[in-house]
Amino acid sequence: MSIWEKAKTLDRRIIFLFMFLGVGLPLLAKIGLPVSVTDDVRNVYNYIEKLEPGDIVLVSYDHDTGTLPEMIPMSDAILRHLFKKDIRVVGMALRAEGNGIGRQNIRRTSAEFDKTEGTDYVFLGFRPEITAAILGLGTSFEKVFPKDDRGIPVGELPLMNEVSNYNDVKLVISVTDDDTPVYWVNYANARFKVKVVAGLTAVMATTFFPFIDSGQMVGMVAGLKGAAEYEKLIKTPGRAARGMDAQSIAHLVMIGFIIIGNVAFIMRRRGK
Amino acid sequence: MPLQVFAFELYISDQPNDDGTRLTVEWDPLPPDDLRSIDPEIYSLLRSESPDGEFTSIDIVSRLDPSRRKIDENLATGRSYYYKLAYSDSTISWESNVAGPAAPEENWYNRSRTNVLIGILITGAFVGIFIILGRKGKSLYLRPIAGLNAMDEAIGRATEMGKPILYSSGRGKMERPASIASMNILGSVAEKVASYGTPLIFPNNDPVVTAVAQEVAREGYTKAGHADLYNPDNIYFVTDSQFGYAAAVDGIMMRERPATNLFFGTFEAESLILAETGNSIGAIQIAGTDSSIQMAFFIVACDFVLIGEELFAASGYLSGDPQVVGTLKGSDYLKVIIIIMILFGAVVGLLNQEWFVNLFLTA
Amino acid sequence: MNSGLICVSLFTADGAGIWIASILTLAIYSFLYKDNPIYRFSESLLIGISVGFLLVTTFDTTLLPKAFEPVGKGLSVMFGIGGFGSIISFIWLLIPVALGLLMFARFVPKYAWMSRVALALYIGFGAGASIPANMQSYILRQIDATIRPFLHIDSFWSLINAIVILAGLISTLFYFFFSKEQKGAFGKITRLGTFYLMIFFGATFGYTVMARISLLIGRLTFLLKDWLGLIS
Amino acid sequence: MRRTFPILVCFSFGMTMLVQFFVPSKLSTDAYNEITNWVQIIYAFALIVGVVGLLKYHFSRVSRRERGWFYNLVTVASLIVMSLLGFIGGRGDGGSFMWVFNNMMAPMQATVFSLLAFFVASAAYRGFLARNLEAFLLLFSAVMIMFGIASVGNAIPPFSDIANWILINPSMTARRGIFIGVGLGTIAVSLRVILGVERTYLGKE
Repeated sequence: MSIWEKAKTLDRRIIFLFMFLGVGLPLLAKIGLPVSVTDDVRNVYNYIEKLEPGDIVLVSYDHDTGTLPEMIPMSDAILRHLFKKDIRVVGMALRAEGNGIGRQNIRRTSAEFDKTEGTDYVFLGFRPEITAAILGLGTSFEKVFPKDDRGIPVGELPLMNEVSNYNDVKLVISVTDDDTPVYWVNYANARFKVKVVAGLTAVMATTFFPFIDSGQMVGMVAGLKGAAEYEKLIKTPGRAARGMDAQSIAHLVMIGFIIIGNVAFIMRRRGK
Repeated sequence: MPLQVFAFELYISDQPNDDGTRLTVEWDPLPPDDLRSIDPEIYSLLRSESPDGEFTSIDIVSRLDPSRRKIDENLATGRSYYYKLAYSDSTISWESNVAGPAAPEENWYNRSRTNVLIGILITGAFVGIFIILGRKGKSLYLRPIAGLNAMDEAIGRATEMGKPILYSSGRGKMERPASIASMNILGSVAEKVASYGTPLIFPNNDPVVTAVAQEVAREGYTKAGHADLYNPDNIYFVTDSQFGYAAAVDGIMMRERPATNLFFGTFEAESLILAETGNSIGAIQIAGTDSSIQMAFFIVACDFVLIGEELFAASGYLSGDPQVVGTLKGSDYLKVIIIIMILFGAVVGLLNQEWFVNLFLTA
Repeated sequence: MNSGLICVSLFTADGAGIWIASILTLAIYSFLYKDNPIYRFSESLLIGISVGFLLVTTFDTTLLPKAFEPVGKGLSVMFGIGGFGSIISFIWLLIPVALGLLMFARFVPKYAWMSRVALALYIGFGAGASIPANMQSYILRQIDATIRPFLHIDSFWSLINAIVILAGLISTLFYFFFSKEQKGAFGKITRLGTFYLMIFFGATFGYTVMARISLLIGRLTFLLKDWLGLIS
Repeated sequence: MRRTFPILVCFSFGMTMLVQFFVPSKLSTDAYNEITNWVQIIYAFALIVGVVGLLKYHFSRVSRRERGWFYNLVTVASLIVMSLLGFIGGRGDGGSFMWVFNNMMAPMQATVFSLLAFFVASAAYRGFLARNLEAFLLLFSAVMIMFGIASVGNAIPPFSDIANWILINPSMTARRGIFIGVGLGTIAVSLRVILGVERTYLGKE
């Protein structure tokens, strides 16, 4: 039996093995395939890069656990950038599930930079009623969030003494899997002129192009690819870069097998 | 700060086509002349049940809202309501004229769905006429469908090899027409299988499907004169968990080694898990589904696939029931009508006749 | 951070959970090599657990609040206050429960046909609801979406695209004709239809691959990171 | 009677749902809610019937000591344990019912789902052979999309542009054709069922 005949009845477990390695190895060892950075992501990076140490940024976790794998690499990358630049972070959530996600996310990344809760960052917790909460923050953070996530009155938190409304915040970042950034743009940006950035799932990206064109949003980071771009900009490749590597390699493995299959098919035909 | 009332009108109207619980509030472009210097971002919309009564805030209105309208819900049918718009800050307290009264009305026909009604009447007429023609015994030509032609061969092969046939209707609940179509196919398959004495295994993902499938299969066996061969234990509810079901059917394939796999119904992501495992055991596989995405996976992994409407036509092909075959002819005429509509629509569209395109607009 | 091979303790509720989840994950993957007792065990386990899960949630979210509680309340009202009206409303409550109970008639061959009443209701409901829904979203909306672009033809390319779409839709519809032989000129059109269908099937397959690989990335990340601690 | 009455029930509920779609009044929405409620209740009872059947099936295999009876026992035991955990301990967060869900059921389901990553590869290897023009188009559009949308090719404009063009033009229009066909087929089946022409689902007399 010729090698081309063998290819016809190739044991599919060989394909499985290659797929397994194609996904597993890039996760274990950094490969760092080239990632091209889009303008939308670069604008976000540049804006944060221009902020001064000590400036305050509001990060809102507006997504559920279902989209966690796509969102977390993104929040990680952006938070690392903020903490590295000694920018102070106020965290909150507009979704119940976002509360637990945000709390863990901020505590974990802040620990990498030895930040202290209360002075370098706070996590305020979850508020329902998106519109009311976003508008309320324009008047008073304390009215919307009298206590932080741990139950400590915000008056006792040094950081929160410097934040009374959007005027004290340089940027709002909404990490979300739906159209919550539309509310941030329509209420926080339009009324209180605070800058807005969206961290999005890949499928939501197209919804927000008009807002970027109109200048209502600084930029956006979309999907695993956007997170990988951000990781490249802050020069700390992490989970997203690995995930993208794994995606690309797995695709190449598949395309490789399709080519082998077709070459074998053509050779078999010629042999006849 | 003094309260100032300015001439700014709100327009209240009954929300059409509803159960009488909604009113529509519309307004002129914001800001009103007198607030031009401030140009507020946000106004509040207030409602009351009497013009002088207490108004309560029901919603906020953004200057930027391009629709310039809000729909107020959960109102009482027939009761009168009044509305006004308000804005206040440290320098000014502004209110619009009171608008109203307006009362939500209950409707008995949804006008926005007239095109759906006409579509159904036309479809119903064609289907009905051809059912009647079919009853009169008018025989019709049907083009061959490879997947259905292969059915006999696939069943025969299992018989020769002395192996069972595996049937699956996927994830579809019984109320889905695709599941009903699947049950019709099952009926014909059961009848054939019974006459050959080949076992038919059908693990289910839905308990109602189980109930129906057992009836259908028993009927098929009885028709073939082999009621004794029918084994209800072979048609059973496994679990409604999507991937629990996929894992179970995979396991059944590995252990029972069916020679033929038939996948007819609504499938989701499990389609390829089943079809690839089926392929690895060398089974002949015929599939048909109403899910356009899963058709792609079946096309790649199965031997024969009924594409789209072919699934719904299958019972006519297999049973030969002239009434069902008749409706297939009716459906062909409907396709002609749709094609004419599309061609005509393209031409009048180029001539910018939006009214024609809007005939097909659905809410 | 612990960089050793195994960083999760087996002796906490969370740690034990990660261990069990990891072992079960590997058990399922063993199927890729071949069917084996470990896979079969986890498969049986998954079936049992998932049916138990379904049973409990259906009881809590449907049977209790929609059947048992209303009937219980109806009973107490009827015996407490009485009156003709409460008897009527109680009977009304009983109808769906009675229909549900008819399903059990299957176990008694003589009365098995009665369960068909419930099935007929169920199927009639689905058939009736699907007719307008399909007319609306599968037929009218698709026609609308096909011809609307012709209102906004502003360039040569938009015309080409609109024609590509038009030709595709018409030829695919012709492909579905049942009462005409696919021969001659008609056969050429239906063949064009199959070309379009193949492009769609290929594109759908290709587009889904990314999401499927993400699932594997998710599971492997769980194994390598949460369980083995190999990725920091 | 045994056959006519169910057909009558099917017809009347089918017509009610059909008419209901066009009538927005309160009576109509109430009827809609009531019927969907009934359907859910019937489903719940059917589920119990299904579970009884399932237990019967597994028990009979265990008691007859059929090949692999141990696995039937595993299914029955885990079903009973899971139900007890839920009925006694409740479905609250932090309870053992949810613990089993989070650490056993959810990961196993996710893993079975992820088998697809392997199966798309093996199916593609076997199925994407350029045997004829149709098969070539299938192969071509799959590879273009895979390469141009999701992986390295996304950064190379001609690939991503071609991929996007395929997605929103020829691919989408074929899908529309399928939709219209499925729509017509669905409506025809539904009408046949409501009118009692198609009555296989009722089984025998």
